[in-house]
Amino acid sequence: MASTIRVRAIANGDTTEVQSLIQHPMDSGFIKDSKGELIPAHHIEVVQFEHGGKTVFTALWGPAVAKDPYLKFSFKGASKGDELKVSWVDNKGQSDSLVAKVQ
Amino acid sequence: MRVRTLINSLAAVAVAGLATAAVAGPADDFNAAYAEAEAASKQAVAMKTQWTTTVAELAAAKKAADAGKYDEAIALAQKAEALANASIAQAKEQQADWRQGVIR
Amino acid sequence: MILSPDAPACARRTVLKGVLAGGLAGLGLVEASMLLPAYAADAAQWPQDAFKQKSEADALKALYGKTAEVSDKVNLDAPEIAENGAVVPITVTSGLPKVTGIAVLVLENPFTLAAAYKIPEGTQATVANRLKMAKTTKVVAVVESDGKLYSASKEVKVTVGGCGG
Amino acid sequence: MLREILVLGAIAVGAAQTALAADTVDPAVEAKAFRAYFTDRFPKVTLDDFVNGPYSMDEGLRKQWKEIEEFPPYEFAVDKGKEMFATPFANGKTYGDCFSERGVGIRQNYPYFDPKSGQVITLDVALNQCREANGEKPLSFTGDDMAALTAYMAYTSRGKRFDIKLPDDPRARAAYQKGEEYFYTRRGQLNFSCASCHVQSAGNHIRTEVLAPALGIMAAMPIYRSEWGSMGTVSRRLTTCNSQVRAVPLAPEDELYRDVEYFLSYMGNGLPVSGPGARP
Repeated sequence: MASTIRVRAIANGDTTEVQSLIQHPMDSGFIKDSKGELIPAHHIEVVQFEHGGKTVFTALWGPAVAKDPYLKFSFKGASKGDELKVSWVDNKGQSDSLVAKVQ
Repeated sequence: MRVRTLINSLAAVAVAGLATAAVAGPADDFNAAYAEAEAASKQAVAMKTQWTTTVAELAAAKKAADAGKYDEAIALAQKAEALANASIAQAKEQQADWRQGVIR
Repeated sequence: MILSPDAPACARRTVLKGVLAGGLAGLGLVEASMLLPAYAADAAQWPQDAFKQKSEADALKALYGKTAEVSDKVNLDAPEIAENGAVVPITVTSGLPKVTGIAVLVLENPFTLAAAYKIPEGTQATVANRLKMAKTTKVVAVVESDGKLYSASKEVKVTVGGCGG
Repeated sequence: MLREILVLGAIAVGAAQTALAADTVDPAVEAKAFRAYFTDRFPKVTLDDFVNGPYSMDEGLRKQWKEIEEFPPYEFAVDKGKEMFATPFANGKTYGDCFSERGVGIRQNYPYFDPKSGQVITLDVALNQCREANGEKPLSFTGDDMAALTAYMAYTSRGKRFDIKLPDDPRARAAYQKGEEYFYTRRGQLNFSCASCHVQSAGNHIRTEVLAPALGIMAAMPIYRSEWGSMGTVSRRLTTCNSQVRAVPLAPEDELYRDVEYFLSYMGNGLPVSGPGARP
């Protein structure tokens, strides 16, 4: 089974640009299902990116972040071939993680 | 033009239907109105021209009748019938008129 | 790949790690995660209170304990007209020094704070994400720089469904 | 009741009564005119760009689309489709065994007219025929699995140019004409045809959405719609189009829907496959 996480980390000189997409419903808690019942809020709360033993980026998300959430940021100090660790946890305690290689 | 004439006559039928409703038993009147609406609706389905609003009004009519609100139910059934008939008129008209839009 | 079953909401902060480990061992899957059993997003840092606030001021107070001043050094890139309120691309960048945090607020949403980002040293003061907007709304980007808050805002018109596409 | 009916009456009265004889239809000539209509009306849009639908016509939308295409949300569906496509059926065969080129890079040849059944076969129908021939249950034509499979097959065909054949067979000609009639026929309480939105009003805003041009509209299928939050099949698009004008939709992959897909795909011959597409 495929991971819920897709990451592209591309080093350009000293700076690495990271883009990620996570498969997650991000239910807001305000939408009704086909039976007219509210779908309870189900969203990622925290996404962390770690490089070389250091957290390089932390996202804190509420239910207003779009379904299958996307992120883009850049950080310094990584080289091609380095490992970038990505992990998320949601409000139901579900989680996933992945190790990507910087390209 | 044809559609408007048809609709005017339908509206007249609808008003007549409401007038008789006061005299006969309300459940019977509803059943009669509903049967007519259903017949028109079935014809629209067969012609692949049914409108979603016809379906919704029919369902609402049934629901109102089940709740004992016959005046409301009859009005809804008549509305459904008028919508079904308008959709049938639309399909008949389009059998020739669709060609007007074709890009040549 | 969802590793753990639902944990009771009230207890999840403390039981999370245990559930995760149990899920992994029990199911015996996930080669990637097996390589780094100690690495997991830390749920405890989620600012629950800030995400419950219904105004810009209350959300910023809960999140940072202060108020923001408008600055032209905060750049908020948002569409004038959102193609769909379910997915609105928003980018925040800033040329301010010593940036430690970025937050995005959608004022007309039921809860104002949409997302907050922690920016450690060495990470650039820029983030792109996609947010949901309930209706036409003012969007506010807030940047924490050298202990102070600076903001920029923009109005985004939100579409309603129709026969588009 | 009166208000709604009067709306319909007014629209009907507005329509002219000219009926043209169309016994001498030449589809090749029609396709040329169809294309010219759009290229004349949108001189700034390059022909190939029409497959990008509303994004070819609106700067603001195009920018958002490009941002979304940087990491498109349909990647998950394409990956799922790829996995499904490669996974053997219970009998050991795979989808690839049912198609030429093992199913890779063939989207541009669908739909086609099948002389055996005398009907139009869309890619979605061909996939279910493949399943049934191998003892598997058919998939829902509007469901996520079918959307994922067709998304993958479109993805492997990107850039290939549509090559829809109209064989010299009266049944094929009839299918084309029925599709054309369906496309131009007004329906639903709003009294809209497919053409009302996607020919006459293409590029216009409805509220703040931009209507896609009919030229090349099939090239982006299946589409990930932000409104749906998921990938949707051609059937899902057609049935929701019908509902939006308040017409009760036909059954997915009804003969008429297949005919309209045949007609529209023929109109878009020569345009590149751009599917799977991302749309508002």
